[in-house]
Amino acid sequence: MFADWPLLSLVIWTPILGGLIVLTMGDRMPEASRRVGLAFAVLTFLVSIPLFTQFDRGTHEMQFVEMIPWISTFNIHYHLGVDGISMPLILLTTFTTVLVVIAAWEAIQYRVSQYLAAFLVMEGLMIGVFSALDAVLFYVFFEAMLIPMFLVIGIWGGPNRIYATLKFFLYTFLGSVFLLIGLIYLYTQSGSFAILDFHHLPLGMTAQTLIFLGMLLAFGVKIPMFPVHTWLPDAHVEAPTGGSVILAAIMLKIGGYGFLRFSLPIAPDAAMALDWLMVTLSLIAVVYIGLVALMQQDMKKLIAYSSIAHMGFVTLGFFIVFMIFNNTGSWQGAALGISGGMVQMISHGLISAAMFLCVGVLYDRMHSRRIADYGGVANTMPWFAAFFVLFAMANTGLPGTSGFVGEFMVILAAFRADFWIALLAATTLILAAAYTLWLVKRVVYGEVANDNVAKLTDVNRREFWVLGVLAFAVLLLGVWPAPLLDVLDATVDNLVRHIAVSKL
Amino acid sequence: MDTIYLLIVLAPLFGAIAAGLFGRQLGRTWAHTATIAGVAVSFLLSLVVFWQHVIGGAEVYNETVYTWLVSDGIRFEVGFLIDNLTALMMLVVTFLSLMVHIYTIGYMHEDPGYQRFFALISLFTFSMLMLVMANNFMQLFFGWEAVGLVSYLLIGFWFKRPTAIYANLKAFIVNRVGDFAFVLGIAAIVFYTGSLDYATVFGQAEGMSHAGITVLPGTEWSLLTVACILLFIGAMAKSAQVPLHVWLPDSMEGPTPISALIHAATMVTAGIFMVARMSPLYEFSVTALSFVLIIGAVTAFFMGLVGLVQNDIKRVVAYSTLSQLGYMTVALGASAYAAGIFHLMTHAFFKALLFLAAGSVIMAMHHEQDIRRMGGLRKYMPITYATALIGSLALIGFPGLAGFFSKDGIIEAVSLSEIPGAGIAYVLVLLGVFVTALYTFRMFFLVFHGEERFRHAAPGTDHDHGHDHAGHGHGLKGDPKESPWVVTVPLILLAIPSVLAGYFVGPMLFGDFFSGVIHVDETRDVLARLGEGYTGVMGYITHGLAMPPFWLAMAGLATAWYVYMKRPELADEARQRAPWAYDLLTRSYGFDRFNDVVFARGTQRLGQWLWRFGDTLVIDTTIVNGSARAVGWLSRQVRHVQTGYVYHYAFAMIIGLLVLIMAFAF
Amino acid sequence: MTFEIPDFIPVIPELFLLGMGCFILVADLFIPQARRDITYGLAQFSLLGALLLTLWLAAPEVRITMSGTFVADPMSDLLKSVVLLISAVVFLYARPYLMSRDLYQGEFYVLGLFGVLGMMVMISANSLLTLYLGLELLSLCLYAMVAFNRDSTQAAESAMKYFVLGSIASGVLLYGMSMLYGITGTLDIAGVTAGILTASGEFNMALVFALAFVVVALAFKLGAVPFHMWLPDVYHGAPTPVTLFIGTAPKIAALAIIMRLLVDGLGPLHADWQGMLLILAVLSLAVGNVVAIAQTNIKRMFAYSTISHVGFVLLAVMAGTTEGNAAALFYVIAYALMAAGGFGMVLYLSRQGFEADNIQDFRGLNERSPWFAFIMLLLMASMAGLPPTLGFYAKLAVLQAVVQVDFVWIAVFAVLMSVIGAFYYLRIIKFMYFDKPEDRTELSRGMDFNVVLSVNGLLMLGLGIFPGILMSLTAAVR
Amino acid sequence: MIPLSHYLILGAILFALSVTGIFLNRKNLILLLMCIELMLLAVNMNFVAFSHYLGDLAGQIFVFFILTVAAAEAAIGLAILVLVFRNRQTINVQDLDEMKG
Repeated sequence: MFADWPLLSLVIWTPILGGLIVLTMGDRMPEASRRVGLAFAVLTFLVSIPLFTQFDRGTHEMQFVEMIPWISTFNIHYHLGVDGISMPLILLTTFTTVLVVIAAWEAIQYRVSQYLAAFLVMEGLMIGVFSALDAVLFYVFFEAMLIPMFLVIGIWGGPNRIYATLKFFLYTFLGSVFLLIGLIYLYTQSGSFAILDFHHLPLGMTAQTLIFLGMLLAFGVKIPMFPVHTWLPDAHVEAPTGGSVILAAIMLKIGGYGFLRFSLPIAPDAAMALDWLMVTLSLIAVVYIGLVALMQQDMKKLIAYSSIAHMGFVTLGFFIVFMIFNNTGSWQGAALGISGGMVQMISHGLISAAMFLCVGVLYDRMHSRRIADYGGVANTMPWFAAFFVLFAMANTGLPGTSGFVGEFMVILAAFRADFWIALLAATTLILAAAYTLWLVKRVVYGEVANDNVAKLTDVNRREFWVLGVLAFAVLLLGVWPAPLLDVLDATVDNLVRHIAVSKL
Repeated sequence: MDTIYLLIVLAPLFGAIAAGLFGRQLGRTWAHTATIAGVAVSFLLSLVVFWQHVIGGAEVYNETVYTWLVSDGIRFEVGFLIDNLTALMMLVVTFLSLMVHIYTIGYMHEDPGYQRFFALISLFTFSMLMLVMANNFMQLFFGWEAVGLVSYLLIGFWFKRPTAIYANLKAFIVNRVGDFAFVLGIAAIVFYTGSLDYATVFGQAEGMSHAGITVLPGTEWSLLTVACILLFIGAMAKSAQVPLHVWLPDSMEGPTPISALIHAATMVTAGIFMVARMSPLYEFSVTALSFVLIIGAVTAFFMGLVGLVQNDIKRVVAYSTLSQLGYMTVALGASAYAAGIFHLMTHAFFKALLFLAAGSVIMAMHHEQDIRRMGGLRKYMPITYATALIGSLALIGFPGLAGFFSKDGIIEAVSLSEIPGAGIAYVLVLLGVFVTALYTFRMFFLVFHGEERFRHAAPGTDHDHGHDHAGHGHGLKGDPKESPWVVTVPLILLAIPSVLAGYFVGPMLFGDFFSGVIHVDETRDVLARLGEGYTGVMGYITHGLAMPPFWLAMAGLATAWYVYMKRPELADEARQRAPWAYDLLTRSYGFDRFNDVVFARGTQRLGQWLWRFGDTLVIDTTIVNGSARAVGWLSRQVRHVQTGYVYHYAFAMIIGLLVLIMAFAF
Repeated sequence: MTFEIPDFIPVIPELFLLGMGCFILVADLFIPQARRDITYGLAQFSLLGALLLTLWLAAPEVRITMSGTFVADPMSDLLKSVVLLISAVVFLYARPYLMSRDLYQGEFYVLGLFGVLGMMVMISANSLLTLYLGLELLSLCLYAMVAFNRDSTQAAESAMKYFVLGSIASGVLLYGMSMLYGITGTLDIAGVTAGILTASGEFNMALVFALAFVVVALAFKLGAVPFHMWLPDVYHGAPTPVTLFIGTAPKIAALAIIMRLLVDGLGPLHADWQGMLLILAVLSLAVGNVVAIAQTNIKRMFAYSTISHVGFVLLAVMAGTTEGNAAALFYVIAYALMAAGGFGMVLYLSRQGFEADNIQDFRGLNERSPWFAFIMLLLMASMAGLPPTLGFYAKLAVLQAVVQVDFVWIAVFAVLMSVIGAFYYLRIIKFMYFDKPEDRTELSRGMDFNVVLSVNGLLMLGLGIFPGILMSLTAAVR
Repeated sequence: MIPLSHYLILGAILFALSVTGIFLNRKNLILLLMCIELMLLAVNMNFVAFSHYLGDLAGQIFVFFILTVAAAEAAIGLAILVLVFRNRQTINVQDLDEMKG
């Protein structure tokens, strides 16, 4: 029944429209704004469900394609479509936004309508990023989404929010302009801004290398990779809970998505030549950032660093493929790495969202993110503690939770490339356990640390459901990842076949 | 058949979910009823399975029940492999779990986390069953980690106690070190075979042993050896072998029932089980076996020594567990897998018995755990006393009791083994026998015999461990009482197999119990050679009486009696004579301190340095903020060019004009 | 010798404006101060009338008249329309400010109208002479307008600077023209082109000399580094409505003469002026963006921002391709719209006795007026070149043109500089949204003002979502 | 007959003089205005010379326009000068530095 609906346009524009409606409601009726905002978030989620159910798992071709001429001067089209890589990310976006809107119910009291509008608009833009098949359209969504996030951190953020949000904005902006140059160059070569045309465009090695590096800057900042990661801890620490959730759950994924949609298929030879760089940076993210995370005093900062480390796994999975080929002479295992990276992205979206929401629950009560201010929370908030431990365990990659799936696949793939890479990657088992569980120990366990902790009340019904739904999702993906893999399969296989062919 | 297996696995899980999520609604009684019912179902069905396979000789069951995911041609599945080894493990696990469940009703009677506790031990049962019933590495790893999780949660069960939450973090991280290697081992196997399935992997073991991998530049090692050693490192953490044993003594911070179930009888033996299960792989790598053997022997002897100086009743038993796990490992290394598994089984019974007896004593002592403040409990707690005696005798290998058969089998097997390291291992396990008897009966005498020291106030020192919520440091008021029936019945039920389990020695060690399950290369099949002289149980006992282990055990027992009952001052004297030795042992060779200084604090320092120097100073301050500041500085400098004087402006224009002319006209 | 009556039809808008200017000049003398609205109305009528006439007379073919000194073509139609429209918007924005400061006088409108006339002549210049006359007409009007507030020392100072430097630029332009005339023997732009082609090789050095002079003068009019120095001081010192006027329409006219004289007239010398423009563009991008960061006066900041935008325009022109020229036109129109909105916001915040010319004055605007904070947000995003606003497509078009001629590294430099530039636009957003207001005076500027300013801001978004309209227009005229 | 180059050199010298005058003079605004006039005259010299040697009248017509514009320019320049003096009681070029940076 949805076959001829412009589903993608609906998913993009419904929340944006909702955001504008909420925005016009102003500050006079915050409760109504919340309800309308939630209604639109839920509606968007519902609209996005057919994308999953109607998705044809057997093909790597783009689906739900829409194409209208947009800027004829430059041969730019309003061209949308999804494949197995982008569709799950869209669902993750619509799902997370619902939770964010609910989580803001009591926590946000200042300028409610603007807050909700920012998130709804951002939702539409992020979905646009995932579904755009025209490079300019992609870039427009990619950049436009910075503005609402900039405002979210700047208006509803913590004390050092201005530094953090400017840093966030300029860092990402700096990265993305190089992407823009790369895209324009590709346009001058191909005469079209269609991403799929770029995939089949023959390019020389120098051009590929430069384009790859440009895109690396854009997506590497976004994802973020060492050494361009330092905006993330600051942004996370200062952002309001919802901002952190969206940032960690979805915005970072855009970097990973960009690698799959742009870097790998457009510049496969450069990616192959520079895979040492990517793998090294990924491993640094895993080990170095893991160690740094260990020493954080601030809960959000710790989770932010943990996000970077987990994203290191994603990039490792994506770029290990060439080393696998070099080592074994076959592409066997490449799809495992890429799929593993994708699963890790989805899983991290859920887990990091949950972790930030947990910190938000605490912050709303204590107005502190310092680990030292807590201790023995389990005594006063048993349900919260249960959720927190569950998500912490998921963060450490425990089998049965979603965190395990991707990590396991990537490690298996990495071993095909090199023993030492696999070894360094696997240190995440130890490091993630160390920093996450040490956090749990200091925050959740122990005697009640002070009077403030003693006064804490357990999660209320709304928080319970938000965390409960996430917990369910984390466990579901952990024990039943097959549907996700089914969706990915054809697309990832095609990607591997594509990058196996040199463009020179 | 599927249904039975599924039910065995899932029944405890349902119990756990019921007690865990709806514990408050169900209340205490229903919570423990639900979980016990779940485990009881598992146990009964395990009995059926055991009957079918072991007695009825049913075909090996190896089926996939659920495809978790398929990626890149590799199938990640959940499936069951049911053969004699599995059936045995299932029976041991469910039986012990059932006993502990029942026992817990009494032990945790007053605890506010009652339902949570039941939920967790049921969850543990589920995880352990998943582990032993796995037919593939994925599921094995799932169970492996899941038992680790439950262990973590249970060690930290009393999460208010700083020592407990320290211990559980330590346990999890040390286990993660093992899992780290374990996962790499799995990756190595998948690398070569492209499959996670046991049968497929075992089929390619030989080919894999010829495949090489370059780990260090210039050296090529057998891929199989690397994989086996990596897997064994995982087992070292789980089964607490030196140097990854450090978590186990600390894990005694958890409630006693789980010390019995998880940290003595089942989870810690997962490593032993795993190696036995992987025997078709290990048999192709003498290097790996040698490694296993030496690690095991070192653990068996040196951890036993540490047990001599412990004063906490649970820690004594814990070090004994370490030592016994060492014995099992030695058996594996000597290719006597069956002996290892046999010892695993007998040890599970008598060690669980000892732990539960210790728990019974602790309850009677109102959560006092220092054996120096016990004594003379024999007359107050007859059932506990009797069962503990059986357990202790079984532990030291008293002829006729379970431990005798299994331990003797191991020692004999090692004596026959010819792989590198077997000689030193033999010496170590022999000496270990003496040590085992010494520390076991030191504890036994101090607890049940002699002066009733529990009536005095606390000595005041050495009080690090064993204080619960219940009063500590006070003398006991009134006489200690025997524990209720929910405690004593499991003790009695465990005492029975502790005596009788040894009589399966014939089929298990020398018969065909494990045929088709455990593969041993003919040249190394020590048990087969041992079996040539086997004439039956009585012959085995008589033979054992003539062998050194028996005499060493007796010597240990006698020494314990002499030193701790007859001449108590001797112990102090020995301590004063060799303070360094005492010191070394009480610090358990300084492993903890080393780990603390080098790994824990070293990592923290490194992390701090990377953060402060790398992230904050170099990247953030210098590069990021530095470039922002540089632009700002530049901006402030360049704006001074705009002096405000119109002649400067004109001058700039003229210069610009001249530059353009110069640059392009000439 | 016969006397031919030239074809006046293409010149009708100019003639209309000229007539109306003269009429208002006289009529205003008889209008009392209280009825000054009549002058304002007449001025608006003249602009809109001229706009309608331009649109009505617009035709796709090239019409040359007045003995070959005047040309009307699609480009001139488009640019004149935009100039007239923007001037009308400027007059509208200016009114409340002028009214509250005793500056609400006929001279402002008369000078403004003659300035617009000058721009139209520049846009339609087909001879060095008309070009010069248009330029001077505009410049003289602007000098006077800068000094319009007679009691302001800053205004007098900046008028003086503007005048002196502007005159030098005129002199330099004339010197260049005289050499062109000497080499080619004609004042007609097409003739100049033909002359260069025949004279090439012979007078190469002299041509480059002449070219350098011409480029310098044109660069001065646009405000490219190092000929930009008048710009911050004039923007700063002039009354805000005049700054608004200087900052918008004249840039379009300046680009128009660049198109006429440099691109068309001196097209054969492209290889030479490409290098010159490249240097100027790079310097403008660097200096404009970097120095803007240190500014606290928003008018000065806009001045430096203008310089950086000029850098982009010059980059596009430098490409020398059709795409580049279209991109330059697109950029300059987009810029004029953005600048109109930006200064409009400054005027929106100003009131009697209070110049909102400090960046800090935007503090907490989101609390005072969420709607206009949003409008300013759009304007700033557009200036910074963030999608989905108009400014992004302007930059996109320019970068595309630059990359197409293989100046990839220049494009990289340009975007790097715009990242620096983004910082000071963001700072304004920061003041509006993240800070609390100190001044909570009621903000209201009348319906017409609010509506036009809103439309101006929303145009950033509207043209950002549908940039194709404007883009195909500019592409069609080049 | 005086060759064209002499006129051109004279024009160039005049132009250079005027430019030099503009940025060397730091005292008097009036001098500045005079320099500007001189600059225009230098250009006129060029135009007239070219016109004569090319035998084309357009150059001389241009000169007339330049002269007219120069007059207008002088008027406006002096008016601004008056304004400056009225506001500051000085016509010192060096004092015009209120706005900078």
